[in-house]
Amino acid sequence: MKMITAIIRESQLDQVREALIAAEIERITVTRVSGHGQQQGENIYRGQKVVPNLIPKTRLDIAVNDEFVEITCNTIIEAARTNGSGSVGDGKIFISPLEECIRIRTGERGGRAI
Amino acid sequence: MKMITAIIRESQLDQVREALIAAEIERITVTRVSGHGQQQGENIYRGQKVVPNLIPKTRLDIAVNDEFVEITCNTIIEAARTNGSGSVGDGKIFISPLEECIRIRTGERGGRAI
Amino acid sequence: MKMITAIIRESQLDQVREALIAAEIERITVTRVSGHGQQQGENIYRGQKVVPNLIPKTRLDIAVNDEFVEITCNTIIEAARTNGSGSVGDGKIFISPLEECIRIRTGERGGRAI
Amino acid sequence: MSRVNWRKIASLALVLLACAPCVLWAQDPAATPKVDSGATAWMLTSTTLVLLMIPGLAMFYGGLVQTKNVLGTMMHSFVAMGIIAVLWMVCGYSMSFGPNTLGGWCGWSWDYFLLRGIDEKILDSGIPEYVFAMFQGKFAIITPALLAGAIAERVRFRGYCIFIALWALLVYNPLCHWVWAKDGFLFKLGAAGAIDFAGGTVVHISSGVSGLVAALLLGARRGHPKLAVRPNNLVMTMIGAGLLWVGWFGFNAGSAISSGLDTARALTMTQVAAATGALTWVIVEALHRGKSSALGFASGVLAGLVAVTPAAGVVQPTGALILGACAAVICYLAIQVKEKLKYDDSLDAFGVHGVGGTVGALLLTFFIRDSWMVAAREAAKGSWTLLDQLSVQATAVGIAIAYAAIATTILVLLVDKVFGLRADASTEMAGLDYSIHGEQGYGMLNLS
Amino acid sequence: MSRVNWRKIASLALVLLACAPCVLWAQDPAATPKVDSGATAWMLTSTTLVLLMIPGLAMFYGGLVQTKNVLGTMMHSFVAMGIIAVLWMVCGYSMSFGPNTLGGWCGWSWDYFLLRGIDEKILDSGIPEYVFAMFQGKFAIITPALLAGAIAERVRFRGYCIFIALWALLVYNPLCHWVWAKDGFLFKLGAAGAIDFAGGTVVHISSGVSGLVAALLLGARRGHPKLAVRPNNLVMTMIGAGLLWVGWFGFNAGSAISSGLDTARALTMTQVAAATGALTWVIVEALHRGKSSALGFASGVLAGLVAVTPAAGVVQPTGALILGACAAVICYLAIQVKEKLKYDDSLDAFGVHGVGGTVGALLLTFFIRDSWMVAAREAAKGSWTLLDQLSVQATAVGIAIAYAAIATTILVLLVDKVFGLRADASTEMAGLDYSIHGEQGYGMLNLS
Amino acid sequence: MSRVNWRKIASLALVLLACAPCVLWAQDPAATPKVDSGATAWMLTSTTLVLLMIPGLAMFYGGLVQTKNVLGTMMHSFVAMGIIAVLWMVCGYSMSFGPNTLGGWCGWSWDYFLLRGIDEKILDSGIPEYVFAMFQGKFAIITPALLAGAIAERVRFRGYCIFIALWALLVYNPLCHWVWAKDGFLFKLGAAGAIDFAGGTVVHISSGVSGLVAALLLGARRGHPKLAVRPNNLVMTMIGAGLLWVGWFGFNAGSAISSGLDTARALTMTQVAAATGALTWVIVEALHRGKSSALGFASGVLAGLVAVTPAAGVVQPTGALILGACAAVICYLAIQVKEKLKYDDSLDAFGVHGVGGTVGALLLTFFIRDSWMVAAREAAKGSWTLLDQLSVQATAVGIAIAYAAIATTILVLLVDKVFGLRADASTEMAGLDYSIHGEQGYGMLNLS
Ligand SMILES: Nc1ncnc2c1ncn2[C@@H]1O[C@H](COP(=O)(O)OP(=O)(O)O)[C@@H](O)[C@H]1O
Ligand SMILES: Nc1ncnc2c1ncn2[C@@H]1O[C@H](COP(=O)(O)OP(=O)(O)O)[C@@H](O)[C@H]1O
Ligand SMILES: Nc1ncnc2c1ncn2[C@@H]1O[C@H](COP(=O)(O)OP(=O)(O)O)[C@@H](O)[C@H]1O
Repeated sequence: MKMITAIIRESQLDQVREALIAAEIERITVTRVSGHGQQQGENIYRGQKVVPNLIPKTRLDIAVNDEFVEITCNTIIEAARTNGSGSVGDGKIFISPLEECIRIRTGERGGRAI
Repeated sequence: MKMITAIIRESQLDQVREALIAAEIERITVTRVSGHGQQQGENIYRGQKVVPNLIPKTRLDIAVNDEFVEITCNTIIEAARTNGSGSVGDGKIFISPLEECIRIRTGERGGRAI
Repeated sequence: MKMITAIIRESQLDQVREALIAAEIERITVTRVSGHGQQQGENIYRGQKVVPNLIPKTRLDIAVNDEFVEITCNTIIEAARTNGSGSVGDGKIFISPLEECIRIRTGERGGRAI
Repeated sequence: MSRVNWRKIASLALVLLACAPCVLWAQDPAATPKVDSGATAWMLTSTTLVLLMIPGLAMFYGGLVQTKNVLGTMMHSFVAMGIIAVLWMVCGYSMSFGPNTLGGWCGWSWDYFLLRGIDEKILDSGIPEYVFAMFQGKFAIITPALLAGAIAERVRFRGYCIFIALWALLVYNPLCHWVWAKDGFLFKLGAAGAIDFAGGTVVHISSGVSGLVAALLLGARRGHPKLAVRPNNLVMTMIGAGLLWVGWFGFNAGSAISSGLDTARALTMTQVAAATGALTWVIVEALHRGKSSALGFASGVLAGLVAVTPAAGVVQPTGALILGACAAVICYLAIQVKEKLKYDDSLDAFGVHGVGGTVGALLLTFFIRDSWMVAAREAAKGSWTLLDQLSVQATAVGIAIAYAAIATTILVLLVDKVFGLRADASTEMAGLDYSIHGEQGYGMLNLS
Repeated sequence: MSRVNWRKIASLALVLLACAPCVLWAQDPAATPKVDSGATAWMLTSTTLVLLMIPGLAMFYGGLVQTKNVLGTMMHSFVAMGIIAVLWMVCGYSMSFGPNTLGGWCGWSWDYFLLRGIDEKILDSGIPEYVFAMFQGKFAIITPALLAGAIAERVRFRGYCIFIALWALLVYNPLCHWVWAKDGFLFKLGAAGAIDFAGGTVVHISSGVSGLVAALLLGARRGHPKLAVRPNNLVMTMIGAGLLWVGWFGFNAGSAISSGLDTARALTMTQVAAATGALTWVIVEALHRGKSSALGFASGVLAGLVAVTPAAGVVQPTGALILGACAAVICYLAIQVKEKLKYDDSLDAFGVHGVGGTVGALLLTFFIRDSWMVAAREAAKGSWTLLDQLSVQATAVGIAIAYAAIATTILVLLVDKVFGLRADASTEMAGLDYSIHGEQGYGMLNLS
Repeated sequence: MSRVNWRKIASLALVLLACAPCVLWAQDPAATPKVDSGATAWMLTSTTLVLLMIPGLAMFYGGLVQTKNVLGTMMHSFVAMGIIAVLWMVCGYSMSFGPNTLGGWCGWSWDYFLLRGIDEKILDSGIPEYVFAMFQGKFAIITPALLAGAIAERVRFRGYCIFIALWALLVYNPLCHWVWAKDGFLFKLGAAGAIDFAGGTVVHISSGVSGLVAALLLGARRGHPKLAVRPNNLVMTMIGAGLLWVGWFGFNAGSAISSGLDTARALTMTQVAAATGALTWVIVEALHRGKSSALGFASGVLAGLVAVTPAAGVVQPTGALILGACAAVICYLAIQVKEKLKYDDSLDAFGVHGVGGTVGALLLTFFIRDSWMVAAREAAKGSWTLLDQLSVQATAVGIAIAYAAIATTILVLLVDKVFGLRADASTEMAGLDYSIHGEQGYGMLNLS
């Protein structure tokens, strides 16, 4: 089991969600985060251009069984890319090991609980 | 050391916190998240039933030493279950490996720092 | 590759960010969280002292290549400590394994994508 | 001179004073009317209260949209305060309240152009014309702002600005002239004119219908209906509804252009209808869904207020009560129907204002104060039944709907073609706040 | 006729006009009074301002509860605008200001039923009765809304609606009749009646005491006291306090039912007491805790406003200053005591309104304007000392407390038994917003 | 007596009444003026509206700072309502409007001390002096609150309280006396005095300049300029701007101290200038940056309002239009320049109020109503050109700037040295809300 954590643009959330659902990956947890990378945001404040220190982003956490890792990542990559070829700020995907997953309701464990 | 990440209902937070404290697991970090799984939420909007795309949830992150994993999980499971037997939307627990833990104040590392 | 997760005081965020940038660790994701540990917060409510159940904290997530782990941790520790020697509530750093990192824009994987 | 005489004279003075304007008018039209400081005070207050409705509306609408569109949506209300207020001062007042021109399509008077000629003018009602002009100007501001609710979350700012400017000139001003100008043809329709005390047709029907048309022409939002309903701040929406209620007292009671019995009546009917509307909606929702929502309460308030707007001057408390209740029920049904029809009236501008305004304008006929009907009969020199008046009301409503629908169709197509009104997909996804205004509504949500 | 005479007559007219109502009254009770457009304007404004207090209160209370209860708490204020406003129009005004019935327990007049009989009525003060009825109606609305603060975060909506409806009918209306109706027995108590200018007993003591009783009967919130204090939006609470201050000018100055010297006095005392109360609280908190909180400032404002409410008509600036300061200190202490007693008056409705109202109603005695005491002495045909008046005040306060406490006890038990007033554990845990209204207050908080 | 006579007399009474104050004055100064209930009603309303500006300002400023400073920043506005209101009642009114003392540096009258001597007083304008005192008091409150914007996010609460108290006593009261007291030397400057209808110099220039000075002396915020701009709630800022606009109607139209033509004029010019200012800013920003921000709209509103404040009584609509537009452009430029100069006027108190006030005070000269100039010429017994008046305006502005700058320098240094005004680094990092007030503005943001 893996935990797939993706940091994407807020604007792509709906699109990514739809793509994932289409790929039958329904279960997900999302968090409002801010981030900094290569992208430079830009706001207007009384006629001045202001470069925010951190840019609003959305974090997705998806626990999947190993066989679903690739499809999940590819789906996210496709749906999260902007301007077709992708543009700075589209974000990252982090994959980390997941040792156990428990469904609170039933107490089921492991792959079945995902 | 493990990192225990639980996604529970917002309504259960107080109860889970109390249970954990009773089990002497005091240290915790919680985050406001939204999620989607099998549960279907339902809001009223001008007389219409609206099924939200994502449902507000609470995320708990608890770093524990290996011997505490079981008790922590069981405590959460018990306290997070609703309607006794548990109901759809009660949430999940994810357990992932934790390689190091550092207490910023003292610089202590490993189990003692948890 | 490691995922470094630090829970620090909200008040230290700017300082930590500046220190990290000085150490050329620019990429980061931050989240608004609440936590409980040894620290006791204290608010005033109509003349009463109120001890909040959970204290506002800031979570940093930084994915780094192994060689950067130490410098990142040390930088955070130094910048996140308060009152010089550090005081209760300064927070924790958690280091967990990271198996893969993908840059959505380019599809690059592994260390280069971090 | 004996004490007796003194008293007689004095109390006569009182009598005359109380009804100064009319009396003076009756006596000698020549004399310039004197300022009635009380009436002026209330009209100044009313003007202020109607101004308060703009932030109120911005809050009400702003809270109902997605987080990423909150500022953009509020700006739809606010920018109207800028654009329309200036237009009104330049030519709007003249087009609305000047004497008939272009065969009565609108009015015009160079005295009113740039408000140049009214610096000294006092109206017969004893208030300076400036106040009347400003009070009316607020109505011109709020109408397009109401309309905006129907096309929220999917229009470009520049296009929107141009659209409401044109809409104010070509739709609002003429309608306003027809209904409220002394020589407007709807004002003179039938025995005593079509009844539109404070803007049922001019404000609510026109904005509601135009909103619906615009919504249909511009098409639905991305993800409608599945992802459409994600209110970012119902708390703010409730506060906005509260401010709207407060401001509506100026809107309706101010429309009496006086500070006396008529004013008191208008305020009372407004209060009764708003409360009944809210209560009714809460009950209907509870029966229908088992839960009463806060937004439902707010929607009921608006339904009641909208419906009593044309009626506040002629109905009595019981009438207002029934009007408020009916409006709430009918608007509630209208919104349920919308679900079926699947068109995207984002914030139910039509469902509440279009429908509620129509309900009020027609239904009021059955609760008209007798004294009014008597006067109407006299004016009609003979019989004047409720049905006669109903047909007058229906005519006015019909004309308002038809005109607003047609004119808006042309304007929307034109503006969208020439300047671009509909926001493109990427703008919509990124949200109006960031992509159009370069801002974020709630900075507090994200650490920075 | 010589210039001289003219001038004499004219200025006489002025004199008469200035004090038209009384004079007319003195002269011939028969004559229907003329409308005083100025007084009417201010009363219309005051009515609007008191209406503004409802959203203000909703914000003040709404910001103090947990995030999950914000809409539910605001609805406690808003729904009162629906329920009580309708009840008031139907029978509340009649029960409150009609002539004595049931041996003076309340009033009644079929003319007031459904406000049928006042369509033409002008009061001696020169304002249409409609305005007076609406102005008073706002007081009836806000009182149960204030009460709600004591039982916030733990009542069911339906039960609450039924409770406040009954409470308004059986507690507020009678009390209002006793204190403010011409033939109310507290109005006639002693030489010149119990002094309650704008509602110290009727509004604040009654709501505060009833709130305390209800809180005790319904029991504390889950997790009280440990988890009780989690204000979701103190920013909104501050704004609400600001709107309350603003609205209170209508509340107090409007209670002069005129637009003249008395009105000016009431407004001034209100301003002075509010400011002093706020400043005092800030200082006290700084001395006691080393920090002055924003909520403390807001609470001081309320304490001052509440205390001056019964007094605004009779005290002078220095009196208002002292009143405000004392109220802040005593309310502050009362709330500290509450900590000890461990009862759960969620938002300190009793601590601020019950206590503050009592402080004001009693303390005002020592700062009464001499002219008032002189008049009282005349009325009493002989001596009338401060102590005499103090005992009158104490009697009124005592009766209000006793009646409110007993009646509320019965109502709470009844409603809770029959309809269910206290929310069950799961509802409380899930929060009122979601489980009762099917909504979320701040959608922006969660991505969706 | 024949009907004819009666009518003559009566209508004469009307005439006299309409212009009661002046007439009375002309006739016999001895007679105590009668209350004009209409004028009183509007002045009561205006007082309330200006009070509304304080929460409005708190929202406007509060939304622009970092999340951790929102309550602290709002408290800067609110606490002024406590401190200054009390000071004003104690001695402020006396220092401002009492007869010259200390060679005209300020005024003083023991009658005004604690407002003891005006309990019965009616002004010639027919309003009770209490109302005038309270209305003026609101100006004294808002001025330091405006100033606070320049030093937001970096001052200690206690020091701030002491500072504004001293500033009100030593800067505001004298300035107010010079400009508005009958015997103030700026009031009498030139032919008909320096024109400052509602506070261009007294309120806006004084607060703007003092703010700039304080900002320079206290130094910039941590992380300025890089991390300085992180508005936590632009939504609230927009609502605040809306309330400020609403309140400004009381601020300007109330300054006519009447309810008639002058009042109507002031309100109209205010509306026109605000709208034009907003529209201009939106356009300028669009041209300059390709995007129009919501904050830009709000800033334009303020620029227009500030500029028309001194002018509302003397200019006509077209003048107001130009004034509003120029103010927006110049303030916009001023803020761009600030970027270069790198000083930290946190919320542009100087950029908007200092600059806008100056623009208004000088520019108004070119749009003065002819009637005013005619009167001035008569007063000057001979010629009085625009340039003459311009020099008078310039003198007044110069004096206000110089005095405010010098006095504020002394006060800031003094207070910072003695009580500590600048917050230390750790306080600034932790945020004012938590470290100074022990609170969190938006509890909803964090689960607890
Ligand atoms: N090494 C990292 N650790 C944590 N978060 C990161 C890291 N790199 C990128 N992110 C997150 O991804 C977001 C997008 O990254 P950015 O560099 O701006 O775009 P791109 O990856 O396309 O160059 C950042 O705002 C940040 O939140
Ligand atoms: N595979 C998953 N990855 C990430 N989050 C998940 C996953 N499965 C469930 N969740 C989280 O747990 C919450 C509850 O899950 P849900 O399926 O609704 O309840 P249950 O587990 O009882 O069927 C979801 O809203 C989501 O936030
Ligand atoms: N074992 C843990 N698991 C998760 N979060 C923790 C843990 N220990 C500490 N934290 C987080 O770190 C924050 C600071 O910890 P605290 O114990 O208060 O300070 P210190 O580590 O200096 O004693 C807590 O508020 C909590 O958010």
